[in-house]
Amino acid sequence: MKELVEKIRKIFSDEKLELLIGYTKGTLPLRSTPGLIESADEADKLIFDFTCCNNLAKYLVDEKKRSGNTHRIGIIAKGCDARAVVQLVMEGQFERENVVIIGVPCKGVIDPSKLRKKLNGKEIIKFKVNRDKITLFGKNFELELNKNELFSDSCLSCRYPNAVQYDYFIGEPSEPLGVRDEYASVDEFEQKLPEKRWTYFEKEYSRCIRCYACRNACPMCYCEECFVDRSTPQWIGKGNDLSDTIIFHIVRVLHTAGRCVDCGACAAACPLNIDIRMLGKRIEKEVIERFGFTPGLDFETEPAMATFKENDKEEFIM
Amino acid sequence: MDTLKLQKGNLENFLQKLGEEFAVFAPVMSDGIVSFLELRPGQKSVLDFPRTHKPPKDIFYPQTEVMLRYGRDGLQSTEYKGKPIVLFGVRPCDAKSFILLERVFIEPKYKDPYWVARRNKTLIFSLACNDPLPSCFCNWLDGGPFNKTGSDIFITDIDDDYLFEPISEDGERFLSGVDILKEATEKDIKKAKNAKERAESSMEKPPKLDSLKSSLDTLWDETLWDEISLRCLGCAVCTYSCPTCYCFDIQDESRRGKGVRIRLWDSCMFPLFTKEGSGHNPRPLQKHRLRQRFMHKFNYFVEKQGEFGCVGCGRCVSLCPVNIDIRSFITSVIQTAQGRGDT
Amino acid sequence: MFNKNKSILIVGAGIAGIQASLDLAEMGADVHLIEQKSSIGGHMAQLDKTFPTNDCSLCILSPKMSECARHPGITLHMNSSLISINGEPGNFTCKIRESATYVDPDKCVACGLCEEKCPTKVTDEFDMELRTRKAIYRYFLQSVPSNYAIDAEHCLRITKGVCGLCERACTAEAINFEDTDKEIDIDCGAVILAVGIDAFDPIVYGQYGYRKFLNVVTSLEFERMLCASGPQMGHVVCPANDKPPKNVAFIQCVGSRDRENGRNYCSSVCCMYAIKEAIIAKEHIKGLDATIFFMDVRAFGKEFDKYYRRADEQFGVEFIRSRVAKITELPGGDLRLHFAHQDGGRDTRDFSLVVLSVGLQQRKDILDFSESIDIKLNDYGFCQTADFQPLDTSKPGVFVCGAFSGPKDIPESVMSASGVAARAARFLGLKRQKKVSKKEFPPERDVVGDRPRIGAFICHCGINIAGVVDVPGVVEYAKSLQNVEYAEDLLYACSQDCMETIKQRIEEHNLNRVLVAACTPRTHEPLFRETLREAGLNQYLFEMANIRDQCSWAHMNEPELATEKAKELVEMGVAKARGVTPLQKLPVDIDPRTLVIGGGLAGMTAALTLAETNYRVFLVEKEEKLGGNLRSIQFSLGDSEPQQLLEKTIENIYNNKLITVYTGTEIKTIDGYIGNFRTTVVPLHRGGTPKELQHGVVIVATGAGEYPTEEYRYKESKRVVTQLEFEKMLHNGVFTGKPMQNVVMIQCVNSREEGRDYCSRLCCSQAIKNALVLKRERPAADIYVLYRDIRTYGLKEQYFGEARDRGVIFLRYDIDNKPTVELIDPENPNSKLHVTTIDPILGKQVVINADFVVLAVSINAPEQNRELAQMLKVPLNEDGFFLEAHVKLRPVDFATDGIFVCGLAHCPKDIDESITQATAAAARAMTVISKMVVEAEGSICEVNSELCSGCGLCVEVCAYAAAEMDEEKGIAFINEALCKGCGACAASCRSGAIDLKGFTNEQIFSAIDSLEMAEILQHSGT
Amino acid sequence: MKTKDFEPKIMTFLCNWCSYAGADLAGVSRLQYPTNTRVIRVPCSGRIDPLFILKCLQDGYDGVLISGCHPGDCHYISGNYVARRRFAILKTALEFMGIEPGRVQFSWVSAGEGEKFSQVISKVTEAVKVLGPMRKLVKAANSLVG
Repeated sequence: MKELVEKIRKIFSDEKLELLIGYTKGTLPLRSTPGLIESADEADKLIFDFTCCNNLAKYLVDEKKRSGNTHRIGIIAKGCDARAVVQLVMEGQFERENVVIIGVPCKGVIDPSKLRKKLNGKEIIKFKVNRDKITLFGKNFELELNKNELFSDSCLSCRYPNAVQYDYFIGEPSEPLGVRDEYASVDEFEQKLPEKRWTYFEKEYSRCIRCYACRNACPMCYCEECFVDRSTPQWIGKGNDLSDTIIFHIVRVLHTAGRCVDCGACAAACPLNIDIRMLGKRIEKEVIERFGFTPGLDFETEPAMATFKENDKEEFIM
Repeated sequence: MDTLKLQKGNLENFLQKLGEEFAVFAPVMSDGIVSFLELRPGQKSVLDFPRTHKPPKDIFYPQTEVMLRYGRDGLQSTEYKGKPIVLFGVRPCDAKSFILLERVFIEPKYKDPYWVARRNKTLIFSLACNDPLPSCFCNWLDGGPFNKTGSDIFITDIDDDYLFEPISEDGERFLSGVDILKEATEKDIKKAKNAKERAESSMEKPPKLDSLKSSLDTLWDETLWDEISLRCLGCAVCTYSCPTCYCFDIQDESRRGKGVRIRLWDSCMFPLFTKEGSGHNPRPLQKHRLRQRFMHKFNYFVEKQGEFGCVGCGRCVSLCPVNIDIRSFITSVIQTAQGRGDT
Repeated sequence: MFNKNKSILIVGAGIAGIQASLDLAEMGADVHLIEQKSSIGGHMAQLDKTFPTNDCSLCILSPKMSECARHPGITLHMNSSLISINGEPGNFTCKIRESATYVDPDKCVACGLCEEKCPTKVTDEFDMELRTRKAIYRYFLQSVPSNYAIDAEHCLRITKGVCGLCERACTAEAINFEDTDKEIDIDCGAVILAVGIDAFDPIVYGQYGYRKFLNVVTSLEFERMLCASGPQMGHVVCPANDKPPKNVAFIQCVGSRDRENGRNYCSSVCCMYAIKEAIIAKEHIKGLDATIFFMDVRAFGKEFDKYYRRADEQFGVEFIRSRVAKITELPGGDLRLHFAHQDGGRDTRDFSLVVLSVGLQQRKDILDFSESIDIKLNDYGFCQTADFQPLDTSKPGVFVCGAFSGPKDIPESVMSASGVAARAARFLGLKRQKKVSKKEFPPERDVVGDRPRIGAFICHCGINIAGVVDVPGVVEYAKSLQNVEYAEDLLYACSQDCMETIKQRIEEHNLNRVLVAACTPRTHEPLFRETLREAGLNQYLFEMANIRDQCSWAHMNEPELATEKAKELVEMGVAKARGVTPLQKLPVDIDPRTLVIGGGLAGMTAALTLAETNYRVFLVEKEEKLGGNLRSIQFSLGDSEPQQLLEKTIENIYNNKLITVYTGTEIKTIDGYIGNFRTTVVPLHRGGTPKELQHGVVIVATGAGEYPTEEYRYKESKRVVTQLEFEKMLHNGVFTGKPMQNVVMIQCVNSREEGRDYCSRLCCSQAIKNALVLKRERPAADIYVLYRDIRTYGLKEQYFGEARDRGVIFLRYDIDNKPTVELIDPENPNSKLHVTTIDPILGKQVVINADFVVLAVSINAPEQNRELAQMLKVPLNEDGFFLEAHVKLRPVDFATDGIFVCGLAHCPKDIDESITQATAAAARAMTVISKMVVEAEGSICEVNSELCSGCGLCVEVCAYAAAEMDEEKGIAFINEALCKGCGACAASCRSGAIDLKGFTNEQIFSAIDSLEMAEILQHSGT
Repeated sequence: MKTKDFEPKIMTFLCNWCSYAGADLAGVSRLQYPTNTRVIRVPCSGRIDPLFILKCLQDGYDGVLISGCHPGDCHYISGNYVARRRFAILKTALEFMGIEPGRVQFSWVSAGEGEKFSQVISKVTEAVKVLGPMRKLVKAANSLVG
C-alpha cells in the first residue's frame, strides 16, 4: 500500500493530474469506496486490495459530463477497469491523452452481493485473512470461507487481471485465478431445457425492482437518457411488469454486446442478487466466437457491433 | 390488558388461524431474498431474519399500483377490496416508518385512498430486535430495537416463547379474542427486559443530532455535496430500499383506446425525476439530487413534520453499491457546521 | 454553331440506354427513350444474378427501371423502333415507329384478368421459350411500364377476327382493337445508340447438338432456369427428363474466339457468367458437380480473379482446360462429352446437363438498321468507333454505348452509357437548372400541431381487391378508427378521376393525412404523393396499405381472412399515418466547379469533357507534367498513336480557359460535401503557398503504377526489364541494327497470387503489342510469352491470333511451377539469361536462352490512395484501389454523393476504357453541377443532440459518411445532404438519439401496437 | 388448446427494396400463402431496432419475421450486414433465455424471389402454429387492457 501511495503521489505531480480516481477504505468491513482525489496530498487515503470491486472507468465518463473533457485524470485500473477505459476511448467518450491509466495487479475482488448472500441477513464487524481463507466475525458468530467463495464470478475466470493498456503499472502483474472455466456455467446452463431456462430467467428478473444499480454501475452505460427512461415513444413500460423488466435486461445486454468487459460491476451492485451476468456472458461468448472480438484490448480493432464482415456467419437466417 | 405469550411451537398454528380472517404478510424467504409476502398455507415465515431486504412499505404502497382503468366505456376504479391485513414481524424501525409515511399519505389535508384502503384494515405486529445489526442506527433517530411506535401489538422473542404486548386499542381488542395465547409470567417480562437492555447496549452510542437540521440550513453550497456525490452512481438502491421514501410517478399505459393509469415508485436520484417538459432540469447534477435526498430527510421533513424522515434501518448503508454511508454523512454535516462555528 | 435542341433520342432501353437516359435527364435534357420491347430492362432483366457479387440482377435493376419510367425528363416510347435520322448534329429529325399494342397504357392497371381469359398460348421470348405466355401479356412480371400489350401476330381477334375475351374481361376498359401503328418525328440534338447485342445462336455448332439434345441449353436459358422468378422457379430440372441434374458441364467460347466461323473476338463476359452460373447452380442443387471446359479463364475485371478462385476452392467448381470436340446423347437424355486433354489424350465424361456459354453477337437486324441510319459497322458487326473515341460512331452527333460497340459486361456498359451522355450533352442546348421540380404545385398547407384528420381511401382495383376482400367492410372498419375523419372506396384509386376525388375530399373534409389502401407503395406511392401536393398537402402526409399484392392476390381463396388482414393492414396504416409529419427536402446549393485529382489521361479527359460543356475545372497533378502513365506508352495494338493523343490532350487542356491546371501540387485537405467542397492544395516546390479551392464535386483520377518487383532477378540484371521499360527500349530503337535477339516475356508477375489476388488486365495485350512491334521490326527475333491465361478480351483477341501467326511462341506455366531466371554467367551482371519453365503440354522442362527477359508486373494502387480516401471518406478495396458505390450499376460513383472515380485509380484498364470511364465520371459530375440546387432526401435521419452521448456508432455504420461527429460538442450530427434515409444509424443508436423521419420509432411502435391481439394472457410470473 | 384451431398472428418487417418487392412479386404471381402475417415496411433491414422485435413479442404476436436483401444486394450498401450482426446477437440472447427459435426468424428474400417469399411465410406460419400461442414475455393482462 505504501508503494502505491508513493508512486501515485509522484505520478500525480509528474503528470500534472487534476483528479485521480482510486479507492479508499469503506465504512463497512470488506468494503471499499471509490475515492476521487484532487491533490497529491490526499494520496495516502488510497488503498488497493480485494475489496476494490467497483469499476472506476464509470467515473471518467461522469467526470467528463460534469466538467468537460479538458483536464487530465488519472485512474487506478484493474484489468477490467483498463479494458473499460480502452473501450470508452474507442467510443469517443474522452481523449486517450487526457487519461493516465495506472495499472494495478488484481488478484480478485469481493462481490458484496455474494458476501451478503453468504451472511444470510447477518453482518460482520471484522475479518481475518489467512492465505486463501478468510474468517468473518459477527456479533455472535464466526464463519470461515475460502476467499474464492466471496470473489466475483467474473474474477474466478478472468483472463485479464492486469491492465492491458496502461501508462504506469504499480506492482508485479498477477496471474489469472483460473478457478473456473470461463464459459462452463453458461454451457452447462444451455444444456437445460428451454422451458427451464426461461423459468430461471423469469425467477431471477422477477426480483428486479428497477433501481438501475446494474446499469448505473456499468462503465458502458453512459447514455444521456437510457432507453427505459424514454417517453414519446415510451420504449418500454416503467412499472415492474415482468415483461417490461425482462425486456430492459435483454436490451441492456444487447446494448453492451461487444462492449462489456465482464467486470461484474452490475452483478455486484444488484441489491437483490439477480444473476445479471448469465445472459451477458452468453452474449460475450457469441461475440468472441462469431465476430472474433474481445472488447477493450487495444485502440485499433473496430468494435464488433460497429463493423461487419461480408462473410459473417449467417446460419440463423432461413 | 396484560402481556400474553405464545409458545414458539404454536406459531405456525397461530398464523394459520390468523390467515382465516386476515391476509397475513410476514417475512418470507424467496430466492434468497427476504421480504413481506402474503403467507400461503404451509408457507414458513423467517421471523428471526434480522432485517428484510425490502422494507414493508409496498404492502400499502406497491411499487406499481393500478390507480384506474379506462376505456371508451368510461373509468373503472381499482380500490382495495380484499381481506383485512395483518403485518406480522415488522421490525420497530419499519413500524415507525409507517407513522412517517402517513404524515404524507393520510394527514392532514389529503388522504391517499389507495393507502388508506389497505392501511385502515391492517394490524401491525412488530417484532423487537434482539440483535441489532452493525449497520443499524435507529437509536440515532429517537428509535431503538424495542421501540413501539407504530405497532398495534409488540412481539418480543424470549427464547422459547414470543411475548405479545398490545400497544394500540385495536391491538388490545384483537388479543382479547385469541385463546391460543397465555398470560405472560413475571419471569417472561424480566427476560424481555433483559433482552431489551442487551440489544440497546449492543449498539454504539449515538451522536447528538440536535443541531443536524440547523446545520443543514447553512450548508446548501458546501463542497461536502461534491465529495459524496462524485461517488454516487445515481441508482435507486437507497430510495427503493428506504422504508420512508415515498416519491412516485404516474404513467398511463394504453393501447387501442383502453388503458391503465399506474402509480409507480420514483427516485429523486434519477435525473428524470425533475426533468421538465421543456428539457430544463432544475437538478441537473447528481450533487443536486443527493443534496435533495439528504435535505428532504433531515431538513425539510423536520421543518414540515417536526421529526427526521429517517428511521435508521440501515438498509441503504448495507446495500449501496459504492458504500456511501448515510451515517458518516450525518456526522460530517455536523462537524462541518461546527468547524465553521455556525451552530 | 448550330441550333441547339434540348431533346435527345436514345435507342434501346437496356441498362445502357436506361443509364444514359437518366444521366441526360438529370442534366436537364428532354430524353426520348425508345424500346422495341414492351418493357425496358434489356438483357439484364433476364439475368438471375450478377458476378462477382452474386447480386440479384432484378433487385438492383428494378429501382433504376422505375426511376427511369417516373423521371419527368424521360419520355418512353415502347414497342418502337428508329427508322431514320435526318438533319445535322444539334438539329436532327428522327422518325420512329410505335407499334400498336391494342392496350391503352393509361387505363391498364396490370391486373392480369385479360391474361387469364386469353386462350392463345405463345412461347415466351423473355424466358427463352422455356415456357408459354398468352397473346396478351407482359414482357415479364416486373415489367416497366407494367401495362399489358397484345401480340398482334398471335391474337385471334386480330388475326382471325374471333375471340375478344380480353376485351370483355377488362374492367378498366383498356383494350382497344382499333389501335394502329404510328410514325412520329422527334426533333433532337443528338442520338445515342444503345441497341445492345444478341446472344449467339449455337445451332451452327452441330457437334454440340443444340436443339437436338434437349439437355444442351444455352447459358441464357440456364440463367432463366436458375432464376427464382423464371420458368422453373429456380428449381432446376433437365428438360429431357424433368429431373434435377447430377452434374453440369459448361462449354466456353461457343461462338467466341473462333476464327473459322469468323468470330475472332472474345465475348469478354462468358468466363465470368459461367463461373457465376456454376456457383449459383451448386447453391441451388445439393450435391451438384459443375465442370467448366475452357481455353483460358478470362477473369480480368475488378475482383474477378478472387471470384474465380472462390469458385474453385470454396465451391469446388472443376475447371478443365480443353475444347470439347463433340457431344453425344445417351439413353435417358444424359450427355457424353468427347474432349482431348492438354497432353493430347482423348477422354469422355458424362453429364446430366450441358450449358453452352454462348458469346455476344451483333443483333440480327443490325445491318439494315445501320444502313438506314448511315453508320459504319466493324468486321464483326459491332458499331465502328474511331481511335481513342470509343463513344462516337462514324456519324457526327450519333453516339454509341453498351455492347453495341463491342462485348461489355454490365459496369462497362453503364460506364459507356454515362460517358456517352457527356459526349452527347455538348450537342444539346442545356442550361444550368434553377429549379428542382419541373412542375408547379400550390403552396403547402401548414398542418403542424393540428389534430390528425385522416382520409382513408380503399381501392377495389376492379375486382383484383374487391373480388376477394370485402371492400365496403374495410371502409366501415376504417371509419371506426381513431382520427379517421373520412373513408371511401374507389374503383381504381390510381385512375385520373379517382385522384381528383381524393383531392376534392381533402378539401371538403379538411383532411391532413391520407391513407390509400390499394396496391404496392413501391410503384404507386409517388403518384399519390403528387396528388397530395396538388391538393396543397405536404407529400409525406401519406401512407399506403398494400391490400392487393400482399393480401387479395396472395389469399384468393380465403376471402374472410383476407378481409380481416386488409382491415388490420389499414389499421396499421392509420396508426402510422397519425404520426407522419410534413418533411422538406433540404435544398443544397451547388457550386458548378469540379476538382479533378490526377492529371493522367483519365483526369485530363474528365476535365476536358467538363470544360467543353462549359464547366470550370481545377486539375491538380502532383507531377510537374501532365500525362501520367500515358507518357510511357508508345505503341498501341492497332495503328493508333498514343503519343499523339497525349500531345493533343495536353494542348487542349492548356488551351481551355475553363481549366485551371495545378501541376507539382498536392492535396492537403478536403472538407465539405456535395455541392460545397473546400480543398486546400499546396505546391510541392519550396516556397509554394497553399491555395483554397471551392468546388461542387470531386473526380478522383489518381492512377496507378507498376509494382516495384523483385522477382526474376529484376534487381540483379539489366537484361530483366518491365514491359514499360521494354516499350521504351523499342521506341528508342535499342534493337535496331543489332543481331537477332531472343526475348522471353513472363506474364502475371506479382499478379494473381496470394496477397495480390487480382489480374492487371492490360499485361497480356501489352506483351502481345510489344511482341508484335518487335516482330515487325525484326521478324527473325524469337519471342516467348510465358503465361497462365491469355486474357486478350474483346476485340483484342485478333492480335493474339496475329502474334501466333507471326511466330510468337506462347508457353503456359502453372502458378505452382513458376519459371526461373538465371544469369548464364553468375559473375557477370551483364550476362545473358537462362529461363527455365515447365511446358505443361509436354510435361517437360524447357530452357530458353534469353537476351532479354520482360516482366509483366502488376498494376499497383499507390499508397497515397489511403490518405486521399480518408480525406474524402470513401473506401478502398483490399487491393488499395478505390471502391465504387456499386460494382455493377454505379461504377464511377462513390457511395458519398458528389465524388466520382475514373481511370486506374478504380482498377487496371486500357486507354479506351480510361477515356470511357473518365467521360462517364464527367457525366456523373454534370448530373450534379448542371443543377443550381439539388434536393436532399426527405426521409432522412436526425440526431437529437440532447440525447446523443457521442459514442460514434452511427458514424461507423453509416455507409454514406452522412453521420459525422461534431468534435467540439462531442455529439453526432447528420449531414442532410448526404443521408439516404436507410436508418441503420437510428437502429444502432442505443440512446435513441437518432430517428428516421418518415419511419420514426414512434410510428413503428404505433403500427405494432395498433392491432387487437387475439388474447393477452395472464403472465405466468406475476 | 388444439394446435389445429390456433391461428397465430405474425409480424413481418420487410425491407423496401428486396423483401417487400419479393412479397409483391409473390402476389403478382398469385402465389398463395397463409393470411397470418402483418407487414411493416422499412427502408432497410438495417433500420430494425431489436426492440421492435421484442415489442412485438411483448404485445403478444406469436411470431416475428424479419426479411431483408441478400448479402451484397443491400440498396443502402451495407445496411443488411450491420443488421445481420445485430440479429445474430438478439437471436442468441432470446434462444439462450428459452424463447423458442421459431418465434423470431430471419430471412433474405430478393425482389425476384416471390416463390421464396411465399415459402418463407408458409414455413414461419407452420412453425409458429406448432409452437402455439406466445406466452413468454407477453405483457401481463392485469396491468394492461388488451
